Amino acid sequence: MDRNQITKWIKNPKKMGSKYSLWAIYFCTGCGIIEIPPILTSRWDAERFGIKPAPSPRQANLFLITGYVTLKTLKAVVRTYEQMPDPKYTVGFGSCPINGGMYWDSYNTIKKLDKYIPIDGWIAGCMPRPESIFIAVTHLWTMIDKGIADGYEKYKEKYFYYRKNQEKALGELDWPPLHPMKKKEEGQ
Amino acid sequence: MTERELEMYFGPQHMGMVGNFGITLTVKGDRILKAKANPGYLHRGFEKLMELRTWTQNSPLVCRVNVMEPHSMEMVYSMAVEKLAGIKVPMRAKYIRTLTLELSRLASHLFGCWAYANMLGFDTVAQWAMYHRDLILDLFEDFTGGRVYPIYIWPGGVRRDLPDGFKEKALNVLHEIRSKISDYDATFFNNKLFYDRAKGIGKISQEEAKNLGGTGQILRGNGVESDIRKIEPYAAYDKIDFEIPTREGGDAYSRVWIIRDEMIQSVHIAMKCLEQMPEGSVYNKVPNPFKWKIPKGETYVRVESSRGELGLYMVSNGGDKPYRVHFRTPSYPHGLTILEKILVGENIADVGNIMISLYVTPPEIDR
Amino acid sequence: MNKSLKKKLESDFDSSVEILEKNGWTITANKNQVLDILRFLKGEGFDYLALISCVDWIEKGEFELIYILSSYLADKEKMHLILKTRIPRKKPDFETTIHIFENAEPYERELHELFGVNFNGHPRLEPLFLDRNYKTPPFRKDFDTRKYVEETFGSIKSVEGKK
Amino acid sequence: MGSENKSQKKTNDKPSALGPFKAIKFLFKKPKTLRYPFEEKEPSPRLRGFHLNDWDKCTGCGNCDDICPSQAITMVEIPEIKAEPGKKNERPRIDYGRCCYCGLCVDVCPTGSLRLSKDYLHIHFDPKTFTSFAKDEKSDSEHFLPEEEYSIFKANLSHRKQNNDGFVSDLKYSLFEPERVKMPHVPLDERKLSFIEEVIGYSREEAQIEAGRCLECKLCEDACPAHMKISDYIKAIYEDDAERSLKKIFEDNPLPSICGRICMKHCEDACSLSIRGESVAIRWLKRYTADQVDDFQKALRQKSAESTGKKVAVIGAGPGGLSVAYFLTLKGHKVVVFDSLPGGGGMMRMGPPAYRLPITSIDKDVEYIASLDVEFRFNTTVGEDITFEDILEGYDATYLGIGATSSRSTKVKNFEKCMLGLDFLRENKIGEGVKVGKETIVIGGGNVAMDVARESLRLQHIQHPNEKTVTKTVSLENWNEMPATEEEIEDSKDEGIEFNPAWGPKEVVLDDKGDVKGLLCKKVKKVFDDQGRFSPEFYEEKTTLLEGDMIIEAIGQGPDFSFIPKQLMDKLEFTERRKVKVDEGGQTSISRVFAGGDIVNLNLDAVTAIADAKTAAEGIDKLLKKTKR
Repeated sequence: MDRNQITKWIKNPKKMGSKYSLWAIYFCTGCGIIEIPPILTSRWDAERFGIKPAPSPRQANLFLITGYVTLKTLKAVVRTYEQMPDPKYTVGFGSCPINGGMYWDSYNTIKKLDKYIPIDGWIAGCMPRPESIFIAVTHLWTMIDKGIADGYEKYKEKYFYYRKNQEKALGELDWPPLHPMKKKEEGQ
Repeated sequence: MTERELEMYFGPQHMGMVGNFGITLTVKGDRILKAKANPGYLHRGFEKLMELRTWTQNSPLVCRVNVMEPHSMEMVYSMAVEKLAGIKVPMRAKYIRTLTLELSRLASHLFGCWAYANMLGFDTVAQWAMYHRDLILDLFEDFTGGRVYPIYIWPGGVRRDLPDGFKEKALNVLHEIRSKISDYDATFFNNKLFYDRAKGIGKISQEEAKNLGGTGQILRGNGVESDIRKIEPYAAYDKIDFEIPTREGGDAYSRVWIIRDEMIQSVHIAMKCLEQMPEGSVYNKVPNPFKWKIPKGETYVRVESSRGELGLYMVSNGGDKPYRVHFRTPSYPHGLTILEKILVGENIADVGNIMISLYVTPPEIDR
Repeated sequence: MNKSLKKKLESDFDSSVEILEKNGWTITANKNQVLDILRFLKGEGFDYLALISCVDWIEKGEFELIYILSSYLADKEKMHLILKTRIPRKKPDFETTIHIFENAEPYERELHELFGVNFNGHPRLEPLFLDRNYKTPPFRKDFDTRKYVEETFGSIKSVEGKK
Repeated sequence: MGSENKSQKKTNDKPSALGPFKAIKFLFKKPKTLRYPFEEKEPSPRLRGFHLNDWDKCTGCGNCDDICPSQAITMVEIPEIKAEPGKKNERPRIDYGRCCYCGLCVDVCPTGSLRLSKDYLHIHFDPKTFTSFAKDEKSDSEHFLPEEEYSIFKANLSHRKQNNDGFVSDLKYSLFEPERVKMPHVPLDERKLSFIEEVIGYSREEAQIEAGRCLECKLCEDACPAHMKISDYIKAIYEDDAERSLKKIFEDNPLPSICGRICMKHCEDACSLSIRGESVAIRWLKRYTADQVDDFQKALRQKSAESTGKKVAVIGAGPGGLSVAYFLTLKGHKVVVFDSLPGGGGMMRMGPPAYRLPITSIDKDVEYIASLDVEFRFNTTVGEDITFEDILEGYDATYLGIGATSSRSTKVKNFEKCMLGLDFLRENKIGEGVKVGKETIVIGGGNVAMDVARESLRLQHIQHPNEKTVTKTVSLENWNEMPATEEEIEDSKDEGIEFNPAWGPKEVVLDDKGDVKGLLCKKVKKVFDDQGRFSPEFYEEKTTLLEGDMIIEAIGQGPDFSFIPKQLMDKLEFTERRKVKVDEGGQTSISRVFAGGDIVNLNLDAVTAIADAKTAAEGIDKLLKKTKR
């Protein structure tokens, strides 16, 4: 462990602790899920990067949203995202969450995922390959160091707009808001 | 302490659930009294989207219906279009289609082994299955260009010919998988724990299976030798002889054993395909994609996918886009009627076990 | 054997049978004869209902219900019959066929949800796939999905701009 | 389905608890894990990754934009690229938030410039970076790095590997049909002896298959001088609706039978299919529509609008004159057409020989225009039977569609012994025919020279059936500089015409009885100067003698303004290339006098004349609506 690694650990143990052991929540949201088992098992072995499937959102801090997100899944995705402890990172997987992908004209899938929950990284590909997930994880490490991967803080800060968008897409939500619903102006 | 009736969500986010699918169980203690399937998490309205795209634009869309096995979806779409438009397919393309379908059946069965072994805790077998499946995906990447989504079988034949040097590569992979089956037997299929865990679970009688529209492993698990590849041979299945494995039992144990036997048959068929592959062209050109109009008509074609009978009812109104498309996917009856009936009386721990032995994949149900 | 079946079908019920190809028949029948035909065919050995579908002929203002039957018996398993009947689009009501084919239950639920065809006598007609109700059921031809997408998702603003 | 299984041997279940321990043997084997960043799986040769597009080969036709099922490709204007016929300045931009990597765009790309690479790594926190112009290392070197500078960790859309082609287009599997439907021709030996029409024309099925090849990218419509709605009328042929197709043609071009046979087909040179295969046979399809509909009147049901009381005179019934008449009569103006020939068509009537453009097809178009109550006054030469001033007085506007009818002469020694090309063609077509010698020499390298040579070959076979006859052509230009279309040159070579390229005529040699014995020629050094202007230079001393008993000069034609009186002629302004100067409405410097066709443009062909006629007709209509008479 060279010098700056140790200083990093001392300065911010919480972030450094979670950085090298990103547990991915085991939730098959879309068609991309078929590329997750290969990376978890022996051929590609994501455990070399510290990625392990976590059974429940309470134990995960990486949320791989794989493929398109339908309206019903969006409800589950938002609830799962809100149940995950901070610091949590989300990665949009494939073309569909970026701008609608192949189902750009389907009435039941949402087009741009970052309108509803903050996304730290996007991976291109219609079914991105396993290698691109590993490169995404290395990018995530540097983003965590530099503090760019602050999706969960953005979520807390702009929760009012995220909540408004979720209600606009899903109608009346039956779970209470996670953070206080305050607009910037009212705050002052 | 009297046991109260509880309603429990075996919801979309659950370690025991493969795919995005919810079951609400009313449970008394550990016994399931009533199960209600809750699909729709992966509904993209495929048939609506296909009505807005021309015949050629649909082939990239159609293989995304079911992610576990895109090849049989493409096959059934190509067969329907070829039947409506009267297109002939060259013999070599038929052999390549059979080879692709068998490789995809093998990959899908290996995925089934991973899911099933993972469900029952046999992680070593899961690791092997995924590794062997990945070898097949490398083969797919070589000759179709896409690892998971091939977009390879399309109306008129196949999109590119096999690259040279592919035959030896494929035979090596097939030989390796064939030789490993004995290891799978030793550690998993003939394992006492698996026998206790799966014997008698998810039992369904032959009449019940027939009443509820079951096809594929469920029928073959009850000793009925039903396989579309033998009933209505398509591609080059009539030129290759193979057996259809069946077992008595009718429970999870026999269904998983059928998956194992079918893997051996698939390897055998794939090898035969590679040897008997004739020379020649692989693609009869279809008309110009912007102007191609298929005469008015309707058709129902069916294919034996790894899960059962995959059918496609297609209506063309003489236009350049399909007028109505409806996929008859095997997981639809398995996941909705049969699953709800079998779960009654089982205990909660076996819900995942039964669901995967029925080989239910949610994207096929919601389309 | 097939010839007699065809003659019987056309004589007993005023339905027209058209042989599409060797083992694919399309039977167009009157809408209130369908249940009897289904019972008759089940009796004849066609005990496997593959699919219930619905085609929306919007120009003629009709829904066309499609019942695709096949068989588990060795001799009849090669054949599949497509039974077609027309119901008006304005008031799309029809009888449920659950008492004849038990596995018709999810198909009818789906057609109810995506086309708006209500099957009287169906025990559980609540939604199957969609989690909201649409003014016009989405699979009908007059539901323009691209316009719907533009209205609902286009109007939702992205969050970066806001502070 | 099927009774009890027969052949399946009873596998007795013998589950054992000790079996799994056999798996210990894998403990001593090497792990199968691919340690990714250090060991790399070499991607397969056909992997479908991000796009590569060769911007020089790409014509911007937009086929990839139309075929994309998820509308991921948009065509974007690139100002630095110069648009020319057959090449737009738009290039595809790919949105990887939509793309499904299916490769349909690669299979439909006519030029094969678009292909998919083996790069697939692009990870970023800002979704806007997921759109990129498909370029390749030739057109964008700073995004494509050589092997040593490329690193996996920095790989993204602007940090890619060089020559990394993956999924490449292949003509055998392309979504378009590169080969053209074979057009049935009259066999070669029969063709040499007669004047029947050489190109037989498509049958219904052949026309539909050929029309089915059009990808509707509309590059041809920009290249066509008259901007005809080509993809629409081809689509109508594909849908077997000849009348709708005819209506679409008549919106811009009232002479389909003529243009269907002799047009210079700029559209087919611009067709995007012509780059890797043969272009769509647009001219032959237009001819198919014209031949398919016998009665234009019944098909088009056009009537001239109610009369506006204005009268317009058209001098010359060539393609330009006929079109002005057609467009103006539809607007209700009374049109009178003057022509010195006995029938309509002008240059078309006397120029192209019968095997290329039979008289019947010309008359079919002319009769239709006459049926829209346009008055034709044939055999009346302006300047003799009626003076130019009477026309200016009697009519509200006049249109000069006189074309270039007087052919130039080489003016070499005893040039008066030679015959002029246009006179030769006119005599054969509508006159009583010309006595041809056994060895004729044709001077010139353009289309008219080719027509003259091939016509003289046929006459030789007819007039001297079993003697040895030969036709030779002499042209200043070398093989590749010849102005004739290479289709004409090919046909002439097949029919046995001897070519002597790069030789200039020096002197006509006569024998003692004063008849033509041959042509003394000198070697050509250069034909065009560096600005591309015609100023030939010769090696005076290197000469050769071509025997021949008849010489025909076909080196070009010029306009004949003799009928215009002196004081008007001075008011008429000319451009520095000796062409009439017209404003954008087609009006010359003399008020109420319009002009178009060969006397105004540089490229002399029918469809340019028709295009000018359309602009002139609008100009005249605007002028006449303004002046209340």
